[in-house]
Amino acid sequence: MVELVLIPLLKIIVVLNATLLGVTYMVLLERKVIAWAQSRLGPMRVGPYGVLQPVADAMKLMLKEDITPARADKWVFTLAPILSMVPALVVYAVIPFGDEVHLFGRRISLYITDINVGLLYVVSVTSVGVYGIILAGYSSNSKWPLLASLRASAQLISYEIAITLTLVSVVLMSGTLSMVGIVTSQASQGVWYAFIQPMAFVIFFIGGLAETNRAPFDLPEAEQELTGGFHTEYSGMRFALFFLAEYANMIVVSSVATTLFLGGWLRPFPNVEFLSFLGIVPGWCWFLLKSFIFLYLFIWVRATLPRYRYDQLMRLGWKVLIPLAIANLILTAIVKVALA
Amino acid sequence: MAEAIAFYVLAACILGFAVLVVTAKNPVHSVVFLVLDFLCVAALYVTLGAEFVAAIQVLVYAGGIVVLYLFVVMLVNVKRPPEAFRAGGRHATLGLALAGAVLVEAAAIAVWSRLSPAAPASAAQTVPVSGNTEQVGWLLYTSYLVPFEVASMLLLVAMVGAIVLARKES
Amino acid sequence: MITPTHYLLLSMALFTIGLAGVMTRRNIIIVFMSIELMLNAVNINLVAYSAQVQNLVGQVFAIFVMAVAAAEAAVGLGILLAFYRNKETVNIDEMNLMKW
Amino acid sequence: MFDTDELVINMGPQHPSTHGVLRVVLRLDGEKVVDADVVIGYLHRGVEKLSESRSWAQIVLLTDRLDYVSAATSNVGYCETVEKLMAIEVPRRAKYLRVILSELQRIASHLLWLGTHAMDTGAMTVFLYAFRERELILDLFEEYCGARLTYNSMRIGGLPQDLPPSWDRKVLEFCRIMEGKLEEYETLLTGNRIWLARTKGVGVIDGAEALALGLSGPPLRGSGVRRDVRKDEPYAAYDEMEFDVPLGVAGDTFDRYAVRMQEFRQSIRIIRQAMQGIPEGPILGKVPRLIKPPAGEVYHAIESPKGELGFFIVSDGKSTSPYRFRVRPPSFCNLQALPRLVKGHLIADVVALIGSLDVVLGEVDR
Repeated sequence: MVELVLIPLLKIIVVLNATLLGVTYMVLLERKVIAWAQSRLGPMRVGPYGVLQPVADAMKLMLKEDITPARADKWVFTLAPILSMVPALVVYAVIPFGDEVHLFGRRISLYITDINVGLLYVVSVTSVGVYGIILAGYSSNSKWPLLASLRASAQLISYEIAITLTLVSVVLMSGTLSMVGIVTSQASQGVWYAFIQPMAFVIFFIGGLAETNRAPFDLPEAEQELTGGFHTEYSGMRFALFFLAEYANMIVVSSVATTLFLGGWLRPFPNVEFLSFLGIVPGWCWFLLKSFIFLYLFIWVRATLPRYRYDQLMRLGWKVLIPLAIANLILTAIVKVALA
Repeated sequence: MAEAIAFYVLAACILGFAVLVVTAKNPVHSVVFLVLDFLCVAALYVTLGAEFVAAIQVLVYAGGIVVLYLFVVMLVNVKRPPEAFRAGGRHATLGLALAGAVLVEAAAIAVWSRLSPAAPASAAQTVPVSGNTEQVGWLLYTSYLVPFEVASMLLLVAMVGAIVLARKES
Repeated sequence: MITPTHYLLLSMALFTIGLAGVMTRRNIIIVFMSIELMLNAVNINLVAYSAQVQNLVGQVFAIFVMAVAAAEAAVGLGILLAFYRNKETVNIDEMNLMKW
Repeated sequence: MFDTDELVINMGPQHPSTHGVLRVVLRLDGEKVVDADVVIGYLHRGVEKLSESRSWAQIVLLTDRLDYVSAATSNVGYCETVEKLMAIEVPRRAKYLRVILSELQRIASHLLWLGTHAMDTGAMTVFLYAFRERELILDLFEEYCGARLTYNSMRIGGLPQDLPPSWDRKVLEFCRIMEGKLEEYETLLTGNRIWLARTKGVGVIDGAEALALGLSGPPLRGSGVRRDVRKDEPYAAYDEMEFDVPLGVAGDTFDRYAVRMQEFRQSIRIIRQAMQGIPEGPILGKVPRLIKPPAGEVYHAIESPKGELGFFIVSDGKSTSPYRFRVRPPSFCNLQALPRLVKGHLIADVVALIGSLDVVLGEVDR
């Protein structure tokens, strides 16, 4: 009973809480990093160096009046934020944060579950996240959110293709769809897939930016164009859910990138003997560090680049990334067969 | 026990959402119920040990096809208010009667022709790999390669056809 | 104990609901969606029996059904859009001309 | 998907990137703009009519509120117009100071334009960088006249006060800092592929059409028309300054951007020359205690950061306020090119184009 129910339940609780905490502090980190990039200080008022700012933000959002626009489709309007939040959280079920650890005399694996179709699960669940955005745009009964949700869905669907194709080439290398299996195969092959699949890695990163609606692909919520995008009409907790979902998705993308391309919880150069002192650092620390690097990149890009235009975004997705991903996939297959 | 609970809960959800899909006044609500329905079906597949089909169900149906429906519904809805569900017309009575007849017929067949339990397992093809995904993949790329290729051709044709149809004539 | 008959009954019920939708609704998009429900009923059968007889062919066929459903949805909705552009209606009763 | 019908959408008056209270009614075909209708007047305060019941000296502070991000140039324009009407000789030192203040103001105004223009296209960092430097200019102005936005820094016949001590050193220091920062902006934008993609070939307008639409300032020069009031009809001490008039070639958003980026450098050049050659002497000419210009009418234009800012004033020679007061605001005239520019472009280009025209609604609506 303990093995079957209690431990998974505890894991779920820990992961969910860690995620939500991580998401709120991700917001603070973003504000701080962007502020430093722009020679500002960022939040400084709540707590020392503003470390309690997320708490204040959460309080504000929770206590704020929850407004439903007149003639909005109330039912769908309430459902939409939930539909975008749930997939973002459910994905964490298969993300391996680390190897096994010994805790209270038990061997506990640092992932909620390791399923046979792990990677496929990630792709499918995230593909459902688009509903939240489309339905939010539709149900707000307002033109700007509608335009934004159209943009968003076109963008998400287009870049999903490129991302999935890069994932296929990773699967070709690992021979398994299981997230844990992908990490262990990187250990056994002794190389992170970022080095043997650099093209896939880059495409995944760009696609990840687009999938999470981050700059320079933040068209669906481009404040300057669409007055806030699909969540223009949202306020209070429902807005907070969209907000959390976006940042949770960022963490998902960086976790998946870490797992697939940067060896998950493995230390750098997992098979080089004289670097084995790096093994002192526990695996989950490596995982967090690598994910953090990704998140930092996300923020850095946002502070640097202007925004693409809708047609340019589509052109980049369909005419550059997808053909490149397909070429990379074919090349990987050929090389793999030739080597076998 | 757990299996039975899972089955009954999922079956109830599937049928309930299906009824809502058919009866919802607003087509957008129909689409939302359809998504939920398909997610429940995917969960049912998981309980049947068909993880790959479940994942494909979510990816293709819930994440792909229904998005297309949602687009079209939104396009149509934006321009005019949703029409109410008109039950009780001549069509509806006839249709419900027909559907009921089919249900009765199928149920009769099902009940009277109890399947002989478990066709011999030896009928299964021996597949040199383990794991649901690998097995399905193996079958798709060996015994069912031709149908698989035909299906991909079909998808290609459908894609071209859809683009041609939906394109605005200029 | 859940037997294939349970799955069979579930899929029948789902199929019937889909059929009722096809027969009673006049909005062609909902008719399409009802057809999807019917296809899903078929898939449940395929997968349930595949699990019962320990033969994966059923799952393979379920995948083919999904491919066909995707093709159907794409072309069907394409036709619908083209029709809607010309006639400004999605009522299936008004779609009674082969040519206009 | 939504291409079966046109979508009419209101951009503004409450919209983050219409720079105030501009309202643009867009007719969209999908994301493409079929037609645009500019609705103005949300910020109308009746400055022109109000001026007709204020004394001549009081009007200076009304001109602050025309182009509120470039108050000093409006002040110069008005004062010079009245001086022209009254034939007042302005001391040479005052002329030099006017040039310095105008060019500082031009840099400040262009910085605001750069920041908001970049922000509209999503480059948020440039915005804060630009405001960081603008802050330095505002500090300079604050030290000079005590105000940071509405300076009221000119008087008919000259200036209200001389330079504060060590102000000149600070200005030169600012010029030095500014040159380095310009490199920074250009690193972030000019060579950036996304920026180029967003600006090149967007909103192209050729010189003849730009003239026909009455454009002036950087939008006109971006189309390759050599027209700069500072060169063509020199006022203040511009005839003694040496500077180039940067010109564009294609007349697209990028050229308008490039022209303004060059103007930063030219302004710095002018400030340096003026600081070097500034003569000693009085700062206020001989002006009667009660300003009462002779009957007559006058038009005088200056080159404000936005374009040709003209004042047309009629005096009846009897009263102590103008009989008729009319402003030719560059933003207003430039704005009328917007519908022509946005046609056929996407929504995202609309905000980029509003940004590239650099309109200030205080001046458009007056």
